[in-house]
Amino acid sequence: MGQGFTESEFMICQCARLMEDGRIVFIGYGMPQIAAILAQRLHAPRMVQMYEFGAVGSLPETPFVRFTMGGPRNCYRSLAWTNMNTIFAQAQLGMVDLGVLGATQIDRFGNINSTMLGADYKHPEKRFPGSGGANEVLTQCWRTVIVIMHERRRFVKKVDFVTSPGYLDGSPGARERAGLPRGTGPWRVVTSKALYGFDEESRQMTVLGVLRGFSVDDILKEMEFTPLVAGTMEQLEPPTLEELRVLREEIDPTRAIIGWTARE
Amino acid sequence: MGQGFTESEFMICQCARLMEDGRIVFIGYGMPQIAAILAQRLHAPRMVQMYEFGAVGSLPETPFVRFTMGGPRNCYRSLAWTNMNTIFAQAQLGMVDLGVLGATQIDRFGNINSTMLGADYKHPEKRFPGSGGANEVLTQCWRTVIVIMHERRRFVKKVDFVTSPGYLDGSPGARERAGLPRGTGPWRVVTSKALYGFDEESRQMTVLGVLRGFSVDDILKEMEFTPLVAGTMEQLEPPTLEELRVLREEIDPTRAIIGWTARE
Amino acid sequence: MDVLQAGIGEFRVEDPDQLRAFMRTEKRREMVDKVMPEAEAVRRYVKDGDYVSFDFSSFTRGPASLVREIIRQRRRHLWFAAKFTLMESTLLVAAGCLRGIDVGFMGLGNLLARAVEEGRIKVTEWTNGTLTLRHLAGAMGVPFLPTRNLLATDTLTYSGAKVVRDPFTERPIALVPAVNPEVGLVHVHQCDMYGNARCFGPGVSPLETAMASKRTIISTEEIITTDDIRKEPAKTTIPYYLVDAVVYAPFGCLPGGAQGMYEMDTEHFLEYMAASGDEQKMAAYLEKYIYSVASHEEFLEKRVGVARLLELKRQATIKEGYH
Amino acid sequence: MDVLQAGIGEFRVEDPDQLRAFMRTEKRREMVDKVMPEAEAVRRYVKDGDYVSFDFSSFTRGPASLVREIIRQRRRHLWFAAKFTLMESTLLVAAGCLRGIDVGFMGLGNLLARAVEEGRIKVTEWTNGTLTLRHLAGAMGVPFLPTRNLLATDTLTYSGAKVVRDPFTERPIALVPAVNPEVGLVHVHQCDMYGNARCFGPGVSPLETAMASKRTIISTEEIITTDDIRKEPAKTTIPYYLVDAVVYAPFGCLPGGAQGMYEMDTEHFLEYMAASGDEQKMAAYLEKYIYSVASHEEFLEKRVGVARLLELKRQATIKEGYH
Repeated sequence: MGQGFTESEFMICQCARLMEDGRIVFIGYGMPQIAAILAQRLHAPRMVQMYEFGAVGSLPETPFVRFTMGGPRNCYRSLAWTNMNTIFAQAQLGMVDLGVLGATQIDRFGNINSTMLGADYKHPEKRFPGSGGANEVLTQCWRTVIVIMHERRRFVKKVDFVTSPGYLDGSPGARERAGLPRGTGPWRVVTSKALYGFDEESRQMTVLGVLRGFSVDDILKEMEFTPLVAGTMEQLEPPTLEELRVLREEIDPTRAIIGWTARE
Repeated sequence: MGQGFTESEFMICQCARLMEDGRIVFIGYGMPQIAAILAQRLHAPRMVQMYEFGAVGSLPETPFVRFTMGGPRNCYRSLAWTNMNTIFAQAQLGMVDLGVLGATQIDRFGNINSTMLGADYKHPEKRFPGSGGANEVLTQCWRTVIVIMHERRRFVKKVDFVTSPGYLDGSPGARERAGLPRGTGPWRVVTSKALYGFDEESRQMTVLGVLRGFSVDDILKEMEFTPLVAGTMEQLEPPTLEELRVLREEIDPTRAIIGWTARE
Repeated sequence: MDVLQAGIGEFRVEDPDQLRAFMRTEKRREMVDKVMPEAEAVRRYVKDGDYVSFDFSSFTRGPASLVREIIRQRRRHLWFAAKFTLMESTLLVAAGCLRGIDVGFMGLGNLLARAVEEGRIKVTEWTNGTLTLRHLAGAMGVPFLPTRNLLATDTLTYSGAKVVRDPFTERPIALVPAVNPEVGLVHVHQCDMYGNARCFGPGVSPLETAMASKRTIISTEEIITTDDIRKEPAKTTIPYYLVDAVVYAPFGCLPGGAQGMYEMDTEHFLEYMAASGDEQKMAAYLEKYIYSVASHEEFLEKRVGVARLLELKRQATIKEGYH
Repeated sequence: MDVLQAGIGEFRVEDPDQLRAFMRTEKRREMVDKVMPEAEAVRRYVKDGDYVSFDFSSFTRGPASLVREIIRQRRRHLWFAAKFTLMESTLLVAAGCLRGIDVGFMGLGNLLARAVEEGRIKVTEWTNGTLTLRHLAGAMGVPFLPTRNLLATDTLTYSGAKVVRDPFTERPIALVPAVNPEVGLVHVHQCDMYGNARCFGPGVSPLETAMASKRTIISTEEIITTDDIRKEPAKTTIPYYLVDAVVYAPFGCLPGGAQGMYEMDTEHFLEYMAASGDEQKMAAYLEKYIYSVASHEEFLEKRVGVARLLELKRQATIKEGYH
């Protein structure tokens, strides 16, 4: 890659940019943790991190250490330490503004799969770890950001398995009819090249912006289905120097998560 | 009263005598608290007191102070401090061996009323505080002791209101059919003159013993219904000198609960 | 999953999605200073007709000063969750604040009994445990929770519970509906200005009450720094975003006690109990302790006094575990 | 309250009354010394075919030494609750201990994935939240709890949940069945010889797991006096009567960490991850860290060593709040 940043760095920055200050944000394992620290350091110092392991309002220590979520460095200086049932109860009550998740597959209505690939559940071609807390997040948080690599096999017409609910079949009120909380659902999809939202009416995935240097066509050819394209396209800026400095110097100096660019 | 002890003292001692060592015992407000302290001091040092306010395994400070249940003197040196939902969950799980309760009315099948008197719920002749935790106790504890004054108006054919479930209509398996936990129900009734159990077959209240100096007839004339009478009657001993010493000197020296005898 | 029986007591079903919408727009996510006088907290957040719940008891860590302020502001038609009250129900009824009571344990005194007997106060029957479970349901954002309590009793008949056949075991089980009070009142030992609050010692349901309630008013013995909160996150009972108002109210539990800080005022309780059976005596009690003083501070100054406060603090000799 | 949909995943319905009967006769009320070697605890309380649950994570305060002992004793046909595992599921599958897994989050590695793909391991789909909720149901002694999670997904289809129409709101809601594991494994920071146990820091569900489980094995960093327990009852996470065995297991979470005491061993994790995709490498890993050592103590002695233990202790610089 000839860019001055890695795909991971861009995705983390995009994700962080979507985290508003003064919000309660459910943080999933891995990349979302890094994005949350970045957001807190740059523009969202009063964002409240919430973890399924029970930490609320933590101010994670850096450098970030891999594998830590319930550990002392990630839960440092929390406002409260509680447990999983309490956290998901508060999400169900409507207290969590934003959730951030990874996924293996996604379809045009934002349904996500993190369970298995193949036509037959009983004989999966490939098995993945399963929902984790993803189902809760996509069910309960007011908005959910999904972070996914930009690969054709991941943007599919129909996911092999609906692990966590998007807009289902896209019909009006489909989530509400099923008993899911009103006004929730996938909000943004962050990839290594693009940013998507979902159309208010048709619930279809919609390209909102493309990383500078790429065209919409570049994006579409890496997708199995054709999304809508927003009337006004946003140009997504590469990571800024300040974002990269915080990522590389403060958060992940060993590059365990963000990786190295081809130049380095 | 010409006896060397008060009715309250006898009832407290009777109640304490029913508390076995090494058991988990749910303690209701008031007289059961005193009985539990007495039992712990005399024969049940390893009995574990449990309170709906969340204290488990407390060793209450004496002298006993009225009105205290969730307060520091009653919750002193507990093994755990938790909350009401946790306590009643543990009772529902089957962890509580014995419960001790007061009541306003009781019928031959051990159904108890602590809600209201009168034929019409909408227009009660007399209103009482309601269940409190009594319904939970009589539903969930393996055995329940009911403490009640020995008065005709309290031992009624049919309670005006079933606040907490005894053996219902006395038919075999009535509690189980209703969904109540198997093998539970009222176990003993302690009064100022007698001790009752419940017949294994007919579920009818059964006189097990009478305070020395009283006859079965003395007991029966103070009851609206006629209970069964056990084949072998137990003679209930008055409070021993040791029981009275602990009650009067250690637990309730101001006699706020146990009162004064006519002699004193 | 057939409904086998349905209680006929009065209760309200909350739409879980309307509740969520309220929580989204009305519960502030920013950490803002919420400290305000009790008069302002009650004026802002307690309206006529509200459902009001409190934690935890009349004797211990109860929000007595907030209850007095509600009476002082003469709120009307409230519905009160009497999880375990020996004083609040009577005071609120005597002051004409209540339309109804969820029972629990509704003590104490003939005045309250007569109000129910004469139909001036409505009641719905529950139990301490199921009323607290309803708060847990409200806190979880689910419309009901199952329990084996209540079954086969008149308590259930006059409650709002439903008996269904459990689809897993095919046996009867009771479902109690969630309660989401308009206002939850919780007295705490310590909190910061944003509402991150600590209760010490055992209790009924401080967190469930704060989560279930649309508005939560905290009264506190001490206000501490957020830095201190962050040093011991395990001690946080209630996080700030559930809290709408923080009222600084030292000795706010009187005549009850706050564990480790001051003991209950037994003399006051005896005075209250002597008045609790009689309308006129109770009117005098309300006048003396509530209407004739403008605030909790004036209550402490004029009706308790420094000597008594010091004596009740002195009596709180058991500190162990309350920190 | 009609059943609108029923998941087809494998799960077991526990009879609440049989559970109660077990709790009555098998859970000792007396405070007796329960300290025993890990080998004895596992021999006594973990049987082939059992459902096993643990708390809380592979990285933090997980009962790793107990999991290794189960493998060492070559238990078979277990069903494992993978609330959040990144190591245990793989180790247990590689060692041939498991018949099935409740998923949760079932990490990590291709070896585990292949076992599922080839049908050698059964799975029932849940989520971290609903699997934990099932433990809460089990802890409450109710057959199910309601949730809005799972709805409208294939996860629900392959779970054991049922969708019903809520009789209060007439809207669809999911019911998840209680789980009552035969064995719960919980690692704690401190406990007394009877099993009164303290966990410091946040967690998943230590109390729910101990309450729901028929047998609870505690492994602990430190054994303390009951007198100390009684001085701070608010710190007791699990009371003794829920506990069947206490295993003294300092550094018992390794390669995970115990908050405030020692950090996780990242190098060991990387070694594990390198082995987690390959049967032969994993066999070597199991041999090295489990079969070739007789006990946790020998594991520490021969496979970790004093220098590494001291280094991991040194790294645990954050003590704040973990006491």
